[in-house]
Amino acid sequence: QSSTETKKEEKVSFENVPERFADGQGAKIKVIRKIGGDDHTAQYLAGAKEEGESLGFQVDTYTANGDTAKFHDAIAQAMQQDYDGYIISHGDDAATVNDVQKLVDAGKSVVTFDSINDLSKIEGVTLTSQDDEALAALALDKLIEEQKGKAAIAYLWVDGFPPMVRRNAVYQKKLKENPGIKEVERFGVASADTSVQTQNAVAAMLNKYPKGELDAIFATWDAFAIGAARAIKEAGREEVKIYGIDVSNADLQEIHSADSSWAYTAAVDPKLIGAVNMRILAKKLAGEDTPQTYDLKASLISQKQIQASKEAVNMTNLSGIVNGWGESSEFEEDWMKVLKAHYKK
Amino acid sequence: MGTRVDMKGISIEFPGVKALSDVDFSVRTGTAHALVGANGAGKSTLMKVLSGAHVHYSGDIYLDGIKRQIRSPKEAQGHGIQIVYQEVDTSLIPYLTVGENVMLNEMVQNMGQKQLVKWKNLHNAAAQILQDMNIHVSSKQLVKDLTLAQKQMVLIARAVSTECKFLILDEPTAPLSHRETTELFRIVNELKQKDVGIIFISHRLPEIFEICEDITIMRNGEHVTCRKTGDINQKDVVELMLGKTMDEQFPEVNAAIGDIVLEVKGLSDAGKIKDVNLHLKAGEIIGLAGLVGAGKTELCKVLFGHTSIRVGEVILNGRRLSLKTPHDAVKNGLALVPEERRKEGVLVQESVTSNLTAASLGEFSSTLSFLNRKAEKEKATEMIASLGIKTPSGEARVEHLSGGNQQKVAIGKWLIADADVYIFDEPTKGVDVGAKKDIFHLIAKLARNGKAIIYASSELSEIIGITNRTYVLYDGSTVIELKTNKTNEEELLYYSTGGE
Amino acid sequence: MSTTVPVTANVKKRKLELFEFFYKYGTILTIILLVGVFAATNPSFIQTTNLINILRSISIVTIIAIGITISLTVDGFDLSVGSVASMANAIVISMFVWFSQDTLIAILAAIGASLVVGALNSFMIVKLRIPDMLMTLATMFIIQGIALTYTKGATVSQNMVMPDGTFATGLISPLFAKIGQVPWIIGIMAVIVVATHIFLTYTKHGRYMYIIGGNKEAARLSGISVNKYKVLAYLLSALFAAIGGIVLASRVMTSEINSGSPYLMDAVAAAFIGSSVLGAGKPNAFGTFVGAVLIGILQNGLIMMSVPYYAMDIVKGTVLALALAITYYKQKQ
Amino acid sequence: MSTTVPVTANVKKRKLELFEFFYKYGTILTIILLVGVFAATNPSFIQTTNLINILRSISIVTIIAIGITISLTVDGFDLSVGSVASMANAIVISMFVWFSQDTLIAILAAIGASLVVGALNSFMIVKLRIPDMLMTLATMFIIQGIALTYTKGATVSQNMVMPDGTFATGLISPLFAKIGQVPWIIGIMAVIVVATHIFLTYTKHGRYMYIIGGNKEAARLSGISVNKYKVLAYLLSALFAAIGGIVLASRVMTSEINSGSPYLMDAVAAAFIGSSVLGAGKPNAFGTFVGAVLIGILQNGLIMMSVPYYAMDIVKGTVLALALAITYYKQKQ
Ligand SMILES: Nc1ncnc2c1ncn2[C@@H]1O[C@H](COP(=O)(O)OP(=O)(O)OP(=O)(O)O)[C@@H](O)[C@H]1O
Ligand SMILES: Nc1ncnc2c1ncn2[C@@H]1O[C@H](COP(=O)(O)OP(=O)(O)OP(=O)(O)O)[C@@H](O)[C@H]1O
Ligand SMILES: [Mg+2]
Ligand SMILES: [Mg+2]
Repeated sequence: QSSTETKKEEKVSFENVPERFADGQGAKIKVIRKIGGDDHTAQYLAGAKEEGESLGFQVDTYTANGDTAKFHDAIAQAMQQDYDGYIISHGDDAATVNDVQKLVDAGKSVVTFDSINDLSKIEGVTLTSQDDEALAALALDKLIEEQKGKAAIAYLWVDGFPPMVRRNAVYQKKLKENPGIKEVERFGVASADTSVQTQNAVAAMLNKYPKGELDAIFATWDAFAIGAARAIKEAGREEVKIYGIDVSNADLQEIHSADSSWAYTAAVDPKLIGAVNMRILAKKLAGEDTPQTYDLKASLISQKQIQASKEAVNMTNLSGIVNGWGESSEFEEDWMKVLKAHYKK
Repeated sequence: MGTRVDMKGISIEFPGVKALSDVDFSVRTGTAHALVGANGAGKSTLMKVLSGAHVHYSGDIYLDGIKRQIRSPKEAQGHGIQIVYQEVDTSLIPYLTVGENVMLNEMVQNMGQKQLVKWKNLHNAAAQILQDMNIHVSSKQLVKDLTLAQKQMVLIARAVSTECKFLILDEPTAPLSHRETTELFRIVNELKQKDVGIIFISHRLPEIFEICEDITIMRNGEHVTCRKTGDINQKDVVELMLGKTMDEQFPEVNAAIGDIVLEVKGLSDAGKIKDVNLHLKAGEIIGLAGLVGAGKTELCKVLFGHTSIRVGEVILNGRRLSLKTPHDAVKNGLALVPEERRKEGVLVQESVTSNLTAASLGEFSSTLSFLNRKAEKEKATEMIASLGIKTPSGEARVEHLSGGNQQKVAIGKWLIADADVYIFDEPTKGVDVGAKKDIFHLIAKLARNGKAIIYASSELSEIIGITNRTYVLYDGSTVIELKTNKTNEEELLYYSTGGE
Repeated sequence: MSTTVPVTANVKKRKLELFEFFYKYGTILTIILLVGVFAATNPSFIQTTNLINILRSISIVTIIAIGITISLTVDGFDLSVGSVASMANAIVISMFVWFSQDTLIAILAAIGASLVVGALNSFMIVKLRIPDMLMTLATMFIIQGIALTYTKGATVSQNMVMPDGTFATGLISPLFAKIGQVPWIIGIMAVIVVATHIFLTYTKHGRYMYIIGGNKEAARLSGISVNKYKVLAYLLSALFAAIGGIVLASRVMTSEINSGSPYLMDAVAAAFIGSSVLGAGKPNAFGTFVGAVLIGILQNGLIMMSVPYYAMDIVKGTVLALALAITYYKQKQ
Repeated sequence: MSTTVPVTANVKKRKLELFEFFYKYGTILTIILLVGVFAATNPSFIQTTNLINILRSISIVTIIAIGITISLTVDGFDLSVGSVASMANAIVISMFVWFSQDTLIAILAAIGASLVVGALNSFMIVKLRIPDMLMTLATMFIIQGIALTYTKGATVSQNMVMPDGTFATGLISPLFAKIGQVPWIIGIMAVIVVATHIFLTYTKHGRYMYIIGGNKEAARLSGISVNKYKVLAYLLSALFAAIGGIVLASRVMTSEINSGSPYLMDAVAAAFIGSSVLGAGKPNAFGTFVGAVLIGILQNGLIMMSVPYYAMDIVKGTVLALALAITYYKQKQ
C-alpha cells in the first residue's frame, strides 16, 4: 500500500521497466560460492549484494569455504526456499551440473561464475568467467617483453582449480614459444595462509638463487604475488621482478610502496564480476535475452601507474588510474538505472 | 595332597633397584599362606611375577613340580592363579558399572565363542556375587562413585567370582574396617574349604595369625624364612621382617594440652555428614572412629574445605572460617593426609622431592617466586631420611615406590608444610609395622610441639593407642565422645555399630 | 518440625534430579529448542524434504565421526581420518576415470589403501608406543601428501586432461553415483550407526574396547589383548573414514584436493558432544549421531535464516558452548 | 663363569643406555641429521641468511605454540589460539587503519580483547567444568566468527574502501612495522621462549602448574588454588596467541581472513614434539622451541631441495613420524 504511494510521488517513470519490477515485486536472490576465506570472495559477494540491493532485490549470500559437499547442501536447501534466482560461483565439479539442472527444471534463473563448462549444456544458464587466458597472457607477455625474452624465472602456481589450469595452459604455451625463458623453480600451496607460506618459500628460494640467478617471478594468484613481494623486500632483492594475476586492496598497497618489486598485475575487478552477474540474473528474471557465456575483460595494472598517483590507490579509485577498470556498463539496461534511482535512499 | 606352586630363584630388577634377588616361595591349595615384610621388601613384586604382570624376571615357576611358563596375566589365569592388586586404581575401570567390573574376568576369560554380552544376566550374576559377600552396592552404579573400601570389595568379588586354584590378596584389608574384614575372612575360610590356596599379604599381623597356616617373611628383596604360624610369634615375625628388634609401637605422647584450637558446631554437608560437634585443643590428638562408610573421610574433607558446608560452623583459634577450597584451609593452617593416596595424596608422575615440597613451595621461593632448588632438595633429603622412605633417590618418580613408601611421601609433604591442625585419614594404611611406629612417633612429636591432631581410622587399636579423646561416628553424626584411657576396643565397636 | 525435614530434603532431591536431567538430556533439549526456533521462523524447516536435506548433509560427517568414536573408546584419537577420506575419494574416482575399473574394484581399492593406513597407525602406536594424537598427526600429513602426489595436486574428474595431453576416458558407473543419493546415503549412515552401536554395546569386543579405554592397565592384567583391540580400533576408524570418502566421492563425482579434511573438525565435535548424550559419559555411536544432528540442524537452520556467512561461526560456536554448558553444569557438591 | 655375568650385564646395560639416549635426544638428533642432509645437498642452506630465514619463519608458530604449551602444563588444551591470533591481527590492523590509533593503543586493544577470550575460556572450563578441548573448540568457532564479522569477511589494509564508500585514512605506524622484521621478530620469540622456560621451571607458579597437570585432585588437596592457575594458564595462552597475531600483523601489514588458523596445527605439533625433547616427558618451553625448529628446518630445506609442494607433506609427516619413532621406541621391558 505505502509503496505504491511513494511510487506516485516519484519523479522517475516506470514506463520501460519490466512488469515484475515495476510492480515493486522485487526478487529474492541467493548467491552461493564454493570457495571462501579470501578477499576475492568478499569483494565478489559485496559486488553482487550491492548491485542487487540497489535494484531493490533481497540478496542472501553463502560461502562453503571450499567444502564441496556443504556447497551442494546449500544449493539443495536453497532450492527448498522461495528464491527467484541463483548465482553459483566456483561450482567446478560435475555434481554442480545436476544441481543447476534441478534449479532450471524448477523454473529458476541461474547465472554461474568460474564453474564447470558442462553447464553450457543446460538451456538458459549463463556461464560467466574471468578471461583467464587473457589474464595470463597479459602478465606473461609483459614479463617476456621486459626481460627481453631471456630470464630465469620462478613459477608460483597451484594445480587443482579450473582457473589455475587455464592459466597454466597459457604459461606452458608461452614457455615453448620463448626458449629464453627458463623456469628454475616452482612452488604453490592453496591453504588458509597461502601468502605467508609463499613468503617463507620465496625467502628460501632467494637464498638458493643468489643475485643474477633469478630474474623474475610469475605469480598466478595475488596471494602468491604478495607473499613473494614481502619476501623480496625482506631479503633486499628488488632486482627480482614480480608479474602477477589478480588484485586486491592490500595488493595495491604493496605495489604502491616505493621498494616493491611487484611490477605488473593482470586482473578483473571482482566486485564488478559480482555486479555483472547480478545484472545478467536481473535480465533473466525480467524475461530478457541473455548470452550463454560471458567473459569479463582483463586489465593490466602497472606499478608505474600506481606509483604515479598522488593519492593512495585502492580498488575504487583504481578506475581513475587504469582505463576501463571497475566500470562496465555491460548489461546495465536503462530500466535498471530507473530502479536504482527509485531505490536510492 | 592338593596342588602346589613353587617359585624358585626369582630375581627381578628395575632401573636403579634390585627388587627381588633369588627368592623362593611355595604355597599349597587349601591353605592360607601369609607373605610379610616391610614396605618395599618386594612382596607385591613377587606376586606380580606369579600373576604374570612382570615378564622380565629370571627364575622358574613350578606347578605340581612341572616347570611352567608364566609371562603374561593370561597364562597365569590359565593356570588358575588370580590376584587382587594392592593399588585398587590399577585394576578398576572407573567409568564402567560395578557389575562389569565384578564380571570382568568372566567376560574376558569365559565367554568362549559367545559374542554378545547379555546385560541382564551379567547384572544378575554380579548382584548375586555381591549379595553372597554381603556387599551392599548396586551392580549398576559406576565404580568411580564408590568409596575406597567398596572398590576393594568389588575387586575381591571379581577375584572370587572366577574359578581359581590360587588367590593372591595383596593387602586387601588395608582399607577395610572390622566388619568388612570379618566378612572377608569368612570368604577366605570358605575358599579354603573349596581347596583354594590363598596368598595373603598384610601389615596387620594379628590377622595373619588368625587365618593363615604358613608364613613367609621377606626383607630387602630376599627370602628370610618360611614357617608354620603356630611355630612363631608376632614379636619374632616383626624382628625377622625388620632385621632388628622393635620396642613398643605406640609412643608416650605426653604433650601439654593447651587451649581450644578448633571447634566444630552443628556441621552438616550436602551428603552424609549430619550435625557433627567436636572440639580440639593444642597438643591434643583426637580420634575419629567408625565403620566403613560412617563418614570419617567425608568429615575430614569438609573440614579441609574440599566439600562444602551446608549448615554449621568451623571455628579456628576463635575465628569462624569460611572454607570454600582446600586452599583456604591450608592458608588457615590446616593439613590433610588423604585416604586415597594415589588419587589424592601423591603426584605419581613427579619426583619424590617435588611431592614432598608440593604443599610448601612458598617456603622455598624468593619474593619473585623463584624456587630455591637447593633448599628444596636439602629439605627433601632430610625428610626422606627421617621418615625412612625407601627410594633410589629424591629424583625417583613416586609411581615406582612401594605402596607404604608412597604413603610416607604423602605424610612427609605436610610435615614440611608447617600447619596448626593436622588431619590424618587412615595414615597407616598399607604401612609396615616399623614405619607405622615411625608415623606414630611423628604424630606424637607434632602434638608435643603444640599442634592439634585429628586421627581418623577404622583400626580401633590405633585409636586406642595414640589418641587422647575419641569421637565415634555413626551414619555421619558424632554419637559419642570418649576419653581414650577410659574406654576399650569393645566399647568403640559397640558405638560404631550404632550401639546395638 | 518433623514434617519440614522431608520437605526440604525433597526439594533438594528434586533439584539434584533436575540437574541430573539436564546433564543427561542437555544436548537433546538443545536440539529440540533449535528445531522449535527454526520452525517458528521458517515453516519450511520442518518439511520432509528439508529434514532429508539435513540427514543427507550430516551423513558423511557422521560416518567419519563414528570412526573417531571407535578410536576414542580405546582411549585413542585418530586425527588422520580427514586425510584418509580425501585419499579414498581420490582412489575411488581415479579407479573409474583413469583405469576404467568397475564399482566393486574401485571401492575395494579405496578401502584396501585405507586399511593399510590404519595398520600403519596402529603398528606405530602399539609397537613403538608413540602417543596416538602425535602419530595420527604425522599420518595425517603423510596421507595428505600421498593423496596430493597421487593426483598431482589436480582435481580428478571425468574427461579430465591427463599429463600427456590426452583425455581420461573412464566413466563413473551410474551404480556408484547412487551411493551418494537419497535414500542410499542416509541408509548407509543409519546402518553404520546402528551396527556400531550394537557392536560397542552388545558384543564382548565392544566391551573390551571400553574396558581398555577406561583403564588400559586393568585390561591388560585381566588378560585382554590390548594391542589386538587397539589395532582393530584403528582399522575400523580408517575403514569408516574410507567409507566417508567413498560416499563423498559419489556425492560430488570428482576428487578435489584435500576434500576430506574439512570433515575432521566437525566429526571431532560430533564425537565429543556425543560422549555426554544421555549421560553416557563415554564415546558412543548413538551419541555421536545425535552430535552430528545438532551440528547439521544448526548449519541448515542458519542458512535458512540467512545469517550472513561470516556470522555463522559465532552462532555455531555459541550453541555448541550452550549445549556443553547445560550438559556439564552440575551443582557444586 | 663369574666373569661372563658382568659382561652380558654390561652389554645389556649399555643397550639400555643407548635407548635412554635416543629417547632423550631423538628430536635433536633428527634435527642434526636433517641439517646435515640439507647442507650437503645445498650449501646455501647453512648460510646465516638462511638460518635467519628459518628462525623468522618459525617465530610466529613458536610464540603461539608456547601458549599451547602453557595450557598443556595444567592438563588443559587450548584449541582457540589460532582464531585468537586471527582476531588480534584484525584488531591491531583495524586500530591503525580504521581508527588512526597509535601503536600502543592498537597493541593494547588486541591484547585486551584476547584476554577477554582467555577469561571466557577459563570461566567456562573452571566454573561450568566443560572439558577443555570441547570448550576451546566452541570458542574457536565463536572467535573466528567474531573476527570475520568484525572485518565483514574482507582483508583489512591501508586505504581500503569502507562500507560507506569512503576510504580508510589511517596509516600503520612504521614503528609497528619493525616488530615483524629481523631482528625484532626473532628477539621477541627468544624472549618469550626464555621467559616461559624460566617461569615454568624456576618459579613456584610454574611448578604448581605442572603439579596440577600431574594430578588435579592431589594438587587441590595440597592447598593449591587449582582454579586460579587454570585461569592463569588460559590467560597466558590467549596472551601469547595475541602476541603471535600481532607479530603476524606486523609481518604482513594487512589482516587477512582467518590468518591465524593455519598456525594451530603446526603449533600443536611443535608443543607435542617438544614434550619429549631431552626426555622431559612433559610440555616445556624449550622443547616446544626445538619442535618448531624441526618443523621450520624441514619446511625450508624441502623448498631448497625443490621438492614438489604436494610431496612436501609426505616428507614432513615422515620425518615427524621418524622423530617420534626414535623418541618413543623403547626396548620392551
Ligand atoms: N615398576 C617399578 N619400577 C621401579 N621400581 C619398582 C617397580 N615396582 C617395584 N619397584 C621397587 O621394588 C621394590 C619392591 O616393591 P614392592 O611394591 O614389591 O614392595 P612391597 O613389599 O609390596 O611393599 P609395600 O608393603 O609397601 O606394598 C621397591 O623398592 C619399589 O620401589
Ligand atoms: N565419591 C562419592 N560418591 C558417592 N558417594 C560417596 C562418595 N564418597 C563417599 N560416599 C558416600 O558417603 C558415605 C561416607 O563415606 P566416607 O568415605 O566418608 O566413609 P568413611 O567413614 O571414611 O569410610 P571408609 O572406611 O570407607 O573410609 C558413604 O556412604 C559413601 O557411600
Ligand atoms: Mg606392596
Ligand atoms: Mg575413609
